[in-house]
Amino acid sequence: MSQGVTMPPMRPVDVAVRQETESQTHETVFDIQGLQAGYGSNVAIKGVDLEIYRNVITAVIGPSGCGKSTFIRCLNRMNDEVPSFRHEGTILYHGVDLYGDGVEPVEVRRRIGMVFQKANPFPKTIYDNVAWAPRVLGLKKDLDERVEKALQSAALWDEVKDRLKRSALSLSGGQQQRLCIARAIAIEPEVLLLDEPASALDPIATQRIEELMQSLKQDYTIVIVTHNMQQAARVADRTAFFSIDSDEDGRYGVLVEYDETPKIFTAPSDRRTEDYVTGRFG
Amino acid sequence: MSQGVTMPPMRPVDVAVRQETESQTHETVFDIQGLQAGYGSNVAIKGVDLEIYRNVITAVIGPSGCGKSTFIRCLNRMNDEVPSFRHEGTILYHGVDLYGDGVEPVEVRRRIGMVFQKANPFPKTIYDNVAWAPRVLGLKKDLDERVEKALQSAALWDEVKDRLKRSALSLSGGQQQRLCIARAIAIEPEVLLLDEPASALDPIATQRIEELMQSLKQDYTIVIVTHNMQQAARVADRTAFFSIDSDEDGRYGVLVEYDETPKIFTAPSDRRTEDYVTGRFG
Amino acid sequence: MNLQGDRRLRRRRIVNRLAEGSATVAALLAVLVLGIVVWSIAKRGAGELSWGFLTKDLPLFGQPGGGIAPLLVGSALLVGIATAIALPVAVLIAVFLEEFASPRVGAAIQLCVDLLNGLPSIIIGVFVFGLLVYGHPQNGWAGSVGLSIVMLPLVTRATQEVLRLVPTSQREGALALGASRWRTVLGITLPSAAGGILTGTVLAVARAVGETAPLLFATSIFGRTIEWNPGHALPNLPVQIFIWSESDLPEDHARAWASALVLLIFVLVTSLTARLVLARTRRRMG
Amino acid sequence: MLRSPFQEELDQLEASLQEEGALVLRVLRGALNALAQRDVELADDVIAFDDDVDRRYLQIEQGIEHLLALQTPVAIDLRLVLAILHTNLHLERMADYGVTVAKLTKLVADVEPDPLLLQSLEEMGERAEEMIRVALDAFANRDLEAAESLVELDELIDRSNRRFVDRVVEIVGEPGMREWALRMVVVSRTLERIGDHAVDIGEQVAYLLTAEFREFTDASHRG
Amino acid sequence: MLRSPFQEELDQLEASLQEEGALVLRVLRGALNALAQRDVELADDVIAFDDDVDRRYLQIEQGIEHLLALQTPVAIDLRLVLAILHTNLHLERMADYGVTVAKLTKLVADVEPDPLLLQSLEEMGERAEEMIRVALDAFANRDLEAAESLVELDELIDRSNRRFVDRVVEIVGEPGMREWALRMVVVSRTLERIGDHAVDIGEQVAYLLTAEFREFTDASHRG
Amino acid sequence: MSAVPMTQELRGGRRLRDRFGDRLLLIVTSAAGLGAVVLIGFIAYKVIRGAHLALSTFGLPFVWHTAWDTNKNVFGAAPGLYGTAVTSLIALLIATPLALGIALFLSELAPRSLRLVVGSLVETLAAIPSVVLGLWGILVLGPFLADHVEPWLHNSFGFLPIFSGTPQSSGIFVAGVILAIMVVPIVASVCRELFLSVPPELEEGALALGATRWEMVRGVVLSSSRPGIGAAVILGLGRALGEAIAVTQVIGAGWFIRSSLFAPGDTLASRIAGQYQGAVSKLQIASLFYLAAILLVIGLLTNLLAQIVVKRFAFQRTGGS
Ligand SMILES: Nc1ncnc2c1ncn2[C@@H]1O[C@H](COP(=O)(O)OP(=O)(O)OP(=O)(O)O)[C@@H](O)[C@H]1O
Ligand SMILES: Nc1ncnc2c1ncn2[C@@H]1O[C@H](COP(=O)(O)OP(=O)(O)OP(=O)(O)O)[C@@H](O)[C@H]1O
Ligand SMILES: [Mg+2]
Ligand SMILES: [Mg+2]
Ligand SMILES: O=P([O-])([O-])[O-]
Repeated sequence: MSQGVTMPPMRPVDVAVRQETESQTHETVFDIQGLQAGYGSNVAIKGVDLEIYRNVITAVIGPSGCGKSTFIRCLNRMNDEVPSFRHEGTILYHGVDLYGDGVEPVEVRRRIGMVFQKANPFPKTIYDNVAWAPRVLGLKKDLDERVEKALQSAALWDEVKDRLKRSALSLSGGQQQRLCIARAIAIEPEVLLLDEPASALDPIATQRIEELMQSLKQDYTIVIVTHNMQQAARVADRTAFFSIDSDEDGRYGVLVEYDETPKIFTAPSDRRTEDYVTGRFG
Repeated sequence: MSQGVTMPPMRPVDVAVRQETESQTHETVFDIQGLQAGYGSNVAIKGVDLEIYRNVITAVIGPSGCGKSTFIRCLNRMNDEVPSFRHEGTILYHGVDLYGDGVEPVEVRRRIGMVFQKANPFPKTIYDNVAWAPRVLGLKKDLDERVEKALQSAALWDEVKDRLKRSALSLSGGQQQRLCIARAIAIEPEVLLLDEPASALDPIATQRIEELMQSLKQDYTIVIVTHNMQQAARVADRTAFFSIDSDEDGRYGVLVEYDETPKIFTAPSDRRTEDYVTGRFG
Repeated sequence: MNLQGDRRLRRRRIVNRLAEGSATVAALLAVLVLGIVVWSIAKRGAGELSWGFLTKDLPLFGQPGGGIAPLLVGSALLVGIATAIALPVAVLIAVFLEEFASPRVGAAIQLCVDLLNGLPSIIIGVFVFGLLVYGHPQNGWAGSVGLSIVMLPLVTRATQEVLRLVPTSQREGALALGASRWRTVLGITLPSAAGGILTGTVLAVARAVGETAPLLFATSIFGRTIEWNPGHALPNLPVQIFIWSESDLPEDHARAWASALVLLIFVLVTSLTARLVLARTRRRMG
Repeated sequence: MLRSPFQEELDQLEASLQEEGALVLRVLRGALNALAQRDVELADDVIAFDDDVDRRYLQIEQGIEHLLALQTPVAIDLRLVLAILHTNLHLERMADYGVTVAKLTKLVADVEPDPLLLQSLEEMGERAEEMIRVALDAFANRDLEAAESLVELDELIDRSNRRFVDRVVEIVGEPGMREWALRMVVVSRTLERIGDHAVDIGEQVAYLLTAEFREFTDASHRG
Repeated sequence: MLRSPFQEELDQLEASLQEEGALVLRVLRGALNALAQRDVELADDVIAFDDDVDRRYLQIEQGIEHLLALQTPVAIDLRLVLAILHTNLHLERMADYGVTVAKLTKLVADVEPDPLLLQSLEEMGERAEEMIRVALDAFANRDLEAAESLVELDELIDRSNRRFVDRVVEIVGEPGMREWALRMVVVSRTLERIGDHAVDIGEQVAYLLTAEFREFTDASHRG
Repeated sequence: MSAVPMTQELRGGRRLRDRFGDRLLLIVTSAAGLGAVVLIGFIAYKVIRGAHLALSTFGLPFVWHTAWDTNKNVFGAAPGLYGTAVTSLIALLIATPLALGIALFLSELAPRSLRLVVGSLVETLAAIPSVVLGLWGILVLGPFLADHVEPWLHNSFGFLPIFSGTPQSSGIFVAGVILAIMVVPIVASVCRELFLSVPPELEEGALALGATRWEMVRGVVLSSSRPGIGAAVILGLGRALGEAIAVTQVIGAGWFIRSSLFAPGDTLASRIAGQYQGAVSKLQIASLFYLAAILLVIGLLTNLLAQIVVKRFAFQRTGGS
């Protein structure tokens, strides 16, 4: 009977906010249980339990020295390079124990790429920087294409395509960092670990790296350590907050809270997280 | 006739927002006119006109390479140390031309202290770090008191008073930076120039430096260069935004906008400022 | 506002001037000494130099004329062999120290390398004598071994220095790409260091070619003709200059000056260019 | 240049706001039709439909909270966020007014209305709709002039409202009409308030564009 | 530990909000007294006084804008800023309602009021005042229970309002009272709205404390 | 991009080559490293072994005996030790202030363009072969000193025993000056590196406090590199102690202890070098080995000392506290 206007069942309102990562729909990439790690007799992190999901950007934040770098470097066994490094607990990578018998750190690192705080291009040409690892790993087929694709994924191709034979050191800081990302991508890893990738860059270069991360998220699982809380807020889907605790083992980092980023920055469950993100500390 | 309630003239509502610096009530410390500076034949900044006020925190922001450091280092003639440095225009410091005849850079620097991006404590004891400059300058009377006062002003006294004879290098990064501030304060300068004083520090140390700046504002005129826009927003009363321009002289920095900080961050007048602070660039 | 400073500041400025002046004078003095040395050698040696001097055999004792061709050949052989021995070993030691050694072991080996570096070369001479000459005739091999001991720590240190200039971050970068250790060392670290190793070697050669003491007991009694066989004592420039300088004969002095000039030119040219190249490399690598 | 995720979120939020505006218009039209036709069923639909508006409202609120917590907007971006926040509130309020009208409609559904008064309510309703549209368009187009024009439109509604009350005073004597008339006074005032809220949206547009907040007219000295 | 400048600004802002609340209470009391005593002068005072509230409102708004632009609050701080923002809006609206009452008072100042109705308006007014106080205290004390109790208080006002309208329907026949009665319907509704706004403030308190926004009751299904 | 990983592959397989390569490289390089240790030990062993005969004949008193008589077959090291000590001392006294001045000039004062040139020239001074410098010393420097400098010293300070005696163109004093010339560039270049390694931030920090350049140098550069300067001087000392050829050429050879610096003499090294052809008896050769052994011990000790100083220095710089 109502004429003029009818009220059709409304279509579900599509949400205007960041699409929440529904972790249940995302495969678990790393399953970390009871991780304790340290150097010599010092404990750097203790009792860390964490799952990292596929195609999700996970940020790790926390005060200096809380073991963020130690943690992320456990994930691709970079810490094996430190002679005094010790660890306990398990890190399952797609169900396989990363530190299990017979697991080759070299292979682990190929699958789990890493980018460091300070851009570290090799003193070679731009092309060779990207092509070196594929060559070493025997991925020599269609090398040019591979290089181009990696540079394109790293949003660097347009800027360097005319000077691939120039030294990588002639690039600006931000470009160098993107080159390092391209280099990591070129061997098709599954995960990208970034340890403060933008902390040495100015805001413009930082923004480009952040945009790049967003676009890489389609294909990679990304873990980023950052000092800059706003950066974590801007780019990450999930955020892990580490803090420093102490007992008879000395001072060490613990995982305080791990949740969707919006949750961490609007309504963290733990008081310490709240104190940290709001800037009230000890 | 109205009974029950009367409506007395309301007392002026005291403003709940940051007290705006009323520049007209603040004395001008630096009066910079037509400043152009560069290295060799390269121009780094051009046509900068600016007044810096007393007991006000002035922030300088802008993209990398826009000449922020060059600018701030003109203010205490630190650039004299760079052989290829050239400049034009005048910088009046309390009415005296800083680059005028007979002006001693050494004297200028005593009056205008500077703190750098990387904490640079001398490899001496904590005490000697602070006492060194007073000794050199012949301010040997009541040296202990002077050192204590400087450390106190730099909010470091409580943390180091029991280990004044320990090496300054044993301090943490944030403490070292505060020590450098104490060192600068110990010779009672009139102005403090800070070139990205917190960019190498973690959030907690950064916050302490920012709090320190707030308390130093009572006694000093502070100019801070920062990459971190939010830092400028948090601490500065006035903000100068430099941007990069280019013409036949090459690429150089120009002063785009200079205003109260809230103005810069809520309603900048210049489109370039708005694009920069909101993160839309190039 | 007085920015011109007070009396005190004026005094401080005078002290400053004085100190700066003395340092400058010291530097000038060093340059002056070098100039005098080079100039006096050039002045006295240039007259004797000729094509014949470079190509003839050594003079008969007490006779005029003659040349230094055997010395040039012998020195070249000695240094060439020494380089062939020292270079690979030195690079390997440096790689071990910089890439593999644990801090303890590294410190011990580093100490040995430093001690070798500080070892008086006469001791090396005595050692080589005791090891390879005593009871045998003098021979070129022994001389080369002596020189190689001189060169070893030099090349090692130079190599270490450039290896250190290769940032850890680059090794980490390579490892993080899934490259193995040896790939990283051969593919990233050593190539970056190659230039530096080369210049370091050249510097070591320049040093070795003038070394006298290690040769003194090993290859100082030689004939006056060109000798190609390192099994025999090899004529060489430094020992011959030493002998001539101890002589009382003016013509021997003249020969000594001329030979010294030849040696000096070689040493200065090689070491100066190597140093310039090295300075450039260093600046480039940060 | 690529739009950053932040820009996209902001755009989405604004689009969502416009959609909310469309929903509000539907609520209001529904309420007005129900009133004119004494259609209780439609009135119920309107009341139920408001839940959708509320949901949208909450989503926008939450979107704003996330944006503020995660993206630290400043300058024009911050003003946009704040303008969206306020507009969102106003729109939600308008929808509530639509519900109020629908509820009042239900209360007097069995009374034969006064056709003249009804006519003037319909006119006020149309004016209110017009104002909502103008306000939303002014927002979308960043049109300061359009936003400022809302003040005049509001004048018209205010005047209608005053006339309406005068007319009601005349007819309220008729016993059959008493309750109807009293309810309609509230409806009229409600429509007038919708106009006020539209003006407030206009003020937000002006704030967004000029960075200065000023009330177009002093609300407390209005109607 | 030292309070950071940011914390201080936030505290100041909250204090300012409480002061605004006190001002609103004064406006409301003034309006109710003017109504009861038909005191046109007092009504004018109330109307003028609203400007002070508006100024305070604008200052808080601006303070919030600065805080958001300069201090990037997150988590509890952000919620506090947003709660202040919303509460500020509600308080300003309440003051406007006070003005509305004052204006209506002036329109019917020459009519002898119905004492019973007047009495019940006074009661509603007191309830509204009570609710404002509860809401402000709940905010100040971060008292979730008190905030939730506002729903029940609001029920009472709503009921009074309904009864009031029924009563008005009865007396509106008297010609002398017609206009007065019509105006008073609006006053009653206005007081009821003040209650609603107090509930909304309570919701903000709950949001601040629980980090979850939920409406205590669905506004559109209210009164 | 690759799908879910095949867990097998994480466990290597095709990486045999990598593992073998890593092993091989490690073995080869560590063997070389070990070689350095063995070499030092072997040198010490060989030298002491060679001195065996003299050791058993003379024992420790060899060190303070002064004779060197090939006919009677009695040998002692004292004059050589004395000569070594005095020539080295003279060298350091002259060289240290000069070297510091040069290093400061090169690292702090000279304009950038001049730094490279002057720096290279100073290092070139170090590159001059000692035999060439010795030649110059005996034929140019010696006569010059004997004609101009020594008479002046004698006339002004002749009341001091060390400046008594007649000026000569070869002798301890000339040897000391030649050694100084050899040591200056070494100490200067180590000190320059040291000064350059003082972070520019520190220097800027001092200047920003209103210090003059010299105050900055004294307060920051010199003070923070003091132990390093010590180590550099010790390194120079090591060079002076062990230098054989140039000293042999200019010292004039004389196995005795004279108070005058103008007198000829010998150092340990110059005696070894000087006797390279004339050694007649096994005992004489063994005695020369004995001298070498003493020199080796002194050399090792100074080097070790320098190492220790440097260690402490590094510790202080990084602020271990
Ligand atoms: N290679 C190492 N050897 C010994 N200790 C180490 C090493 N690396 C880190 N540590 C110690 O482990 C702890 C954690 O360090 P880590 O670098 O992981 O912290 P972080 O959170 O990354 O700090 P930052 O934010 O400063 O990078 C610190 O106490 C640090 O001193
Ligand atoms: N000592 C110098 N010699 C030559 N050019 C210089 C020197 N210092 C700076 N420049 C040049 O001057 C310009 C401005 O540099 P400046 O360091 O002042 O910029 P900035 O804004 O401080 O940058 P950043 O944010 O990276 O610190 C740049 O192009 C830079 O390359
Ligand atoms: Mg780290
Ligand atoms: Mg800078
Ligand atoms: O519901 P209001 O906006 O009129 O208070």
